[in-house]
Amino acid sequence: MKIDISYGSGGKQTSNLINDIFLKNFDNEVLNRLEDAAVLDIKGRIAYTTDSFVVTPMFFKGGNIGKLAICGTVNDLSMMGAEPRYLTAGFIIEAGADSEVIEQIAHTMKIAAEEAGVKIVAGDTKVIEGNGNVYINTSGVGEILKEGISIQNCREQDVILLSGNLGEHHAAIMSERMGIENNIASDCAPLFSIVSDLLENKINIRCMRDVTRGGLATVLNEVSESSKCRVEIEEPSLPVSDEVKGFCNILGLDPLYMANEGKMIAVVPPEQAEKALEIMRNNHYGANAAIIGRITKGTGVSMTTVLGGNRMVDILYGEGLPRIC
Amino acid sequence: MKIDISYGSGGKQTSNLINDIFLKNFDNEVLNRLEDAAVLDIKGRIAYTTDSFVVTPMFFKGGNIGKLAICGTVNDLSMMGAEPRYLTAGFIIEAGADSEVIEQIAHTMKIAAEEAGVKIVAGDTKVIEGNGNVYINTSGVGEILKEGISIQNCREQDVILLSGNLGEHHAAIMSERMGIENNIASDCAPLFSIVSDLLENKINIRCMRDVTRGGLATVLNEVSESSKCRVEIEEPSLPVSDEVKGFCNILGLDPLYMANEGKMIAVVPPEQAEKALEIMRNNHYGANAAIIGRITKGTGVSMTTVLGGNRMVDILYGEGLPRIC
Amino acid sequence: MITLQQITRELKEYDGREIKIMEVCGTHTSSIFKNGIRSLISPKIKLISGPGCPVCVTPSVYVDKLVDISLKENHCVLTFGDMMKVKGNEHSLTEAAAIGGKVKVVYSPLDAVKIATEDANTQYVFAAVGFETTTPIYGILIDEIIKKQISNLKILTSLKTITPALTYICENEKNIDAFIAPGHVSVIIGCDAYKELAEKYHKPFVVAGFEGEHILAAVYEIFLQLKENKACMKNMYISAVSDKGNMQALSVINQYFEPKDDFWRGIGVIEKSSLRLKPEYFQYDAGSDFDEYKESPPKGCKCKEVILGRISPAECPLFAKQCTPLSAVGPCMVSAEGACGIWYKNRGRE
Amino acid sequence: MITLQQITRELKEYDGREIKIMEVCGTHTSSIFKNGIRSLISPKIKLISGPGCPVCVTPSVYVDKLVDISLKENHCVLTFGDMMKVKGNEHSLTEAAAIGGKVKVVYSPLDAVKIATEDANTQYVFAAVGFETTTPIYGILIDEIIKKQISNLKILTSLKTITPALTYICENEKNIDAFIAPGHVSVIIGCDAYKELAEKYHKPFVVAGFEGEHILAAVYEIFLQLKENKACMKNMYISAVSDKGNMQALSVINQYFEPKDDFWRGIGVIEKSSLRLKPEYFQYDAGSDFDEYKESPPKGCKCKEVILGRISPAECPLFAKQCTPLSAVGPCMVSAEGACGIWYKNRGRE
Amino acid sequence: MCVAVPGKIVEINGSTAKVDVMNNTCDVNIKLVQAKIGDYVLIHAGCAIDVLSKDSAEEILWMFKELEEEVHDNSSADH
Amino acid sequence: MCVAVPGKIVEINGSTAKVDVMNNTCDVNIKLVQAKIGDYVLIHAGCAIDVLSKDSAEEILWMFKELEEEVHDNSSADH
Ligand code: SF4
Ligand code: SF4
Ligand SMILES: [Mg+2]
Ligand SMILES: [Mg+2]
Ligand SMILES: [Mg+2]
Ligand SMILES: [Mg+2]
Ligand SMILES: [Mg+2]
Ligand SMILES: [Mg+2]
Ligand SMILES: [Mg+2]
Ligand SMILES: [Mg+2]
Ligand SMILES: [Mg+2]
Ligand SMILES: [Mg+2]
Repeated sequence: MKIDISYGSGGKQTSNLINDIFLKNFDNEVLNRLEDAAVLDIKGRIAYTTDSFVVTPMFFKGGNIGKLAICGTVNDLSMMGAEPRYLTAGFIIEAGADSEVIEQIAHTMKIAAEEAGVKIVAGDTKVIEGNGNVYINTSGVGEILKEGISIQNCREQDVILLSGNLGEHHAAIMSERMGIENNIASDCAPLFSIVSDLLENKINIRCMRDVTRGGLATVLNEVSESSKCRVEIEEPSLPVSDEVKGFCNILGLDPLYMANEGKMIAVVPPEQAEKALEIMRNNHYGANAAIIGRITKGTGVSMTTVLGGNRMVDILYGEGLPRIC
Repeated sequence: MKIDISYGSGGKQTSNLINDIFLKNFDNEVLNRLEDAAVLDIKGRIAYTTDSFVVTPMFFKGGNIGKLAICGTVNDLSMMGAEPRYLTAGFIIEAGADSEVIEQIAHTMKIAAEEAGVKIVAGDTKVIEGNGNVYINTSGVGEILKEGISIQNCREQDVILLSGNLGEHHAAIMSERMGIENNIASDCAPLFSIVSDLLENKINIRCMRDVTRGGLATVLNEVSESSKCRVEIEEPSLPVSDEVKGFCNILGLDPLYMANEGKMIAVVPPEQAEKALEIMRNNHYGANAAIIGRITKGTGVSMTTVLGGNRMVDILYGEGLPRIC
Repeated sequence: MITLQQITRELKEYDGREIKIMEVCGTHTSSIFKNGIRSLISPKIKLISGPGCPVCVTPSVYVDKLVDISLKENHCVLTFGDMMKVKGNEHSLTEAAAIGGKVKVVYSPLDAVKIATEDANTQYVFAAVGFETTTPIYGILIDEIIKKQISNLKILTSLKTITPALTYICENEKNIDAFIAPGHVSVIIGCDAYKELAEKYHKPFVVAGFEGEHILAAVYEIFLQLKENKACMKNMYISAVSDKGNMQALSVINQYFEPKDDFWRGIGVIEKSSLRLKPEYFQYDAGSDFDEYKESPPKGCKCKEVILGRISPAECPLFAKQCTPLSAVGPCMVSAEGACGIWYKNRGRE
Repeated sequence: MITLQQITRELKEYDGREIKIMEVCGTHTSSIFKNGIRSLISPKIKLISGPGCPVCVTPSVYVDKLVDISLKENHCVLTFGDMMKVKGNEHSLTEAAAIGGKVKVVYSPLDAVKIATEDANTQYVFAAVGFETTTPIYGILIDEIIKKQISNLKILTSLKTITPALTYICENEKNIDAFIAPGHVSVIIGCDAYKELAEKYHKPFVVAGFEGEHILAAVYEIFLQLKENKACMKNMYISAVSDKGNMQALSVINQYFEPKDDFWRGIGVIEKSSLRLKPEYFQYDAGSDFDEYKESPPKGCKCKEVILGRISPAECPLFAKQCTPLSAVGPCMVSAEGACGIWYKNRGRE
Repeated sequence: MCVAVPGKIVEINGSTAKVDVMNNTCDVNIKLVQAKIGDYVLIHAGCAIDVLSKDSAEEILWMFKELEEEVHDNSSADH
Repeated sequence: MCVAVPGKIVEINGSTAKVDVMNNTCDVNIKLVQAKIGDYVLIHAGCAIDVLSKDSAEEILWMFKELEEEVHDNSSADH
């Protein structure tokens, strides 16, 4: 069934859409009450974030826009040392979208939310004119398990860990768009279990950040800028699969600027680096984790290349290729 | 300056947009840290909600999409008896939008947030292809001041109050679209001060709801359904300005189904109805408040008409006219 | 002077033989519902909604054609909001828009001139539906198209006239006792139009305005006439309706349009019951001549019986079961002025 | 066998007279940056980025024309991603898209065939930029257009050839000591093309691949030749580059294209330095003949000096001040292969 | 579908008039009527289709008077 | 802009071939080359522009050998 503009009127059709798809999938006692706002059972300090998701195509190897919308927000909460608890979901649906497609997205969200241990407690649906695209905003709140984790916190000598291979989400999306066949799947995943493993093992995490839009280069430049330090990384230590390398060669892409949706960096004190690496590697989502560099005095991000040369790694300018997350 | 697709890349242009417009206007120490998630200072039980805003035109008499995005979410929190505290803002911008327009929207949001006493502590910006429209999602958290206010709570004999004139937001938007000249301004406003006045005066509020998309008819049907009761209203007591009546006559609209953005209903015990009415009327945003009906046994919403007849007031089917909030 | 209270008391207390009054105009149907008129009168006085909702009687092939046009490359359909939800044999215009059709809702046919002038690359087609009230406005539109030499704007007509439909009902439906004649159609055609009918078929015809008071007064007038076994045309909308109608508007109609047989959804073909552009203006017509009306009425739908006042909507076995506003079986359930839809929205009233 | 370590040690320790080596090809420029080659060699060995970034040398009127086309009703420009950000005199294609222009990024010129076939109502224009590497592919595209009788697809060409540009530099810029010849252009034109130049101007010409090792080896080869005062053409990309080039590709070029004088942004007109469709194929051309190149170089921009190796980007007074990738004054700052942009992204390296 | 609303002409420019409906002003085509500033017209789909001779309140009074008379006539006929 | 990447032909259908680049398969036009299944070709903008005669590792070894010889020649010339 095609969604037309009347599904956004706020009347009977809107409420049918909400009942048949969203309540059915997101089913929980808070959401089901359909109040103006959800009432939450939460303790301690709270982390709070939002992201919108506008990916094309909406379905790809390894996930869909719904999985992204859950993992993206769950991961932003996790990066602040918080346990993700509750999400909201706002759908902006272009007329012409298939209700079956929306149902599939909602079902994926249900499963992803279950894995991540979060409940979707409030939602909203709007229909706009267009070509059947679906845009999703999620916001999330979590309980902070450890205070003081912050992008402003990195200190000289700290070590930077990356939880796994670069570029897989970006490559999966671009493969669909460009009609290139491969087995690259989006790495889209909830990262809280890695965070919780690190915290349980008393790793004194300075800062964490998930590596999304803008890629590792952007995240490291943010670290450098916020912590007022230089970030030095080693190109040979960057984990990238051969398949992604081949893919990048075809399109002239650089894994440093490619989006992931299930990767994070963690900055830790040097004496805990090896232990943190082991913990990451023992986690299902951190199997290919690596130590990729360290914090020094100065500004900017520099990289020792495979040939032993040295260059700067700046942030992304303009837009290399159409958006992928 | 026109926003093009590269402003959504996550690179330098995205961060310039965020710095120059959003951080400048929303400026607060939590947001400015630019962490993956904000860390909140909040106590007690929490109310949590979200809404997306897709109104055309984006600017209208009495406000713009930015003011709606703040008031809408602040009001949903208020309706649960919560004091609104923190918001997130997710912008989905169609390529072709003017940065000056976005700046103006952000500036309005700043002012509305100040009036409502909330801080925007997390945000997100995406750029999609399109014709320069801007879509905004906000989510909000608030501290619950009084527990147990719920749409499921209404009891027989309870009295229904409406905080003011119907249809003004809807009429303002449609006037712009249809080129009809009048002085009707959107009623878009934050309603927490009314709620707080009622609570401070110990009104034992059963349920509140802001009257938005779908209009009063939809809200009352929701009350009927959630509280398993009949809602009976009196047409002569419904406050509608003459100017809005004239406007409705021209386009064949019915104020019962028209959206407001600064009106609410409150259901209160019969013995407190007059007092509650007085409190509402003493509030700047409740000057035209009225007692419009009561809760009885049964189902559905019925209305005594001006002529003394009786009819049912069903929810909206399909979409009368293009969307306005 | 009699008071509203007196009228309603008398109408409410009536307990004689069942009286069936047909309000022909959809806007009356809507006003009766909104004012709760039925609750103010005796159940023995039945108000029946006649074929005066243009949306209800427009054949589905007409909607099909609009849908096709909307889906054609560089074409756009202009329409009143009311037509958006009506199903053709496959889609409504709302659904057409969802699958990529171009459809724009306008307030006035004359808005089309500006829209078409501003976008010369799109072929616009105005969905010209309505009764005599609206037809002269389409005449003015054609006038403008000619004067301004607009080459990318045509109309697709489904324009009904009310007297042939009334004659048809008077001939075929003996169970209707009286008629509330349409107010705004009468502004154009004048109330003399009903004099002959009233006489020939010996039925009261009361021309009424649209306020609740107008309708109650008209019902009461009919009530009085029937009591006396009178059958007069009575104009109770004298502020707007004259004997001869709006001559200026009628001459615009006569300039551009001529009567043709036409198909009424739910009823069938009625002789000379529509207005079509005259042959000399065919270049402004987007193909309004339909060879055949593939109208098998939806299975189980009793629209015809409802429109002709033989049954009330609630007596249709599909009503509020398979047939609801969101899954309408017949057009009477989907239009804002359709009897079944209005009945549905009023369900649950004790 | 010599090792990479030996090569880099020697290149790093060099402290003789300043050597200026021009890498002509933008892809080399990019690889030099990505591999950090400059950090591996002595500052006395200067690597200078020549005019081999097609984006940098494409005249702004060409971009203007693309922008105009994208904004025309029912027109769409197809382009490689690289061209999106380059400014014309007013807008870039990215900006054109933001104000309603239709622009589509494709991976291969041959994708255009499918796109145009699927949407017959849009006139597509492919932004055919590039050097000899890409020109034969446009030849194949024209071939397909003819065979499949595609009427809604044309190309707008700005196709440069490398030897006239090299001759121009050898004639006019005495300060360049040697050249790294482009790898993939040479695949098509063959390395014999540089023998004559090497001899005539007594400069080493080394054909190199694109790995870091390729480039270091080429620099070392040049270093050795200069040390011995030799000036040979040396092909160090033997896996791909032959003496005569790809004869099949060259014959496709000759079938559809012919040499013309052309304007190089930052340099000026160079004789016979471009390929245009032959007159018999003009129907597939979207208007590539520009009468005049209104190219006043942006005020203060030293692009010409940079491209010709007279100064390094950092010596331009606007560099990293008024001129940054987001507010580029010259095209060399905006292209991914432009010297100024690459210099900018590498700023802050000690 | 034949919804119409009364409004007062406040300005005339050729065949278009500005009409006021309870403080809402809209442009209305007046080719179908002979109307002057100050007239009340009936507006349907952007066109004035009639010049009104009474206002609504007046008309309703008139109706009730008429009905009174009829009732009176009838009841006297009864006797 | 003249970025090109080597890949191995795994399938040929007329003038189009499926080419494998480190487990990424894409369609490539092969009108500009004489290539058969198993050949390594250089792909630029969706077209094979060359059949490669060596692989990259081999070529790099060859370069270093060549340079060794030249250095040797030069130094012997020095003496
Ligand atoms: S209820 Fe539905 S099926 Fe029955 S007559 Fe009415 S429209 Fe037809
Ligand atoms: S830095 Fe900018 S202004 Fe200076 S030469 Fe380079 S592109 Fe031109
Ligand atoms: Mg609400
Ligand atoms: Mg976030
Ligand atoms: Mg995020
Ligand atoms: Mg909502
Ligand atoms: Mg993040
Ligand atoms: Mg909400
Ligand atoms: Mg809301
Ligand atoms: Mg974000
Ligand atoms: Mg009159
Ligand atoms: Mg070869």
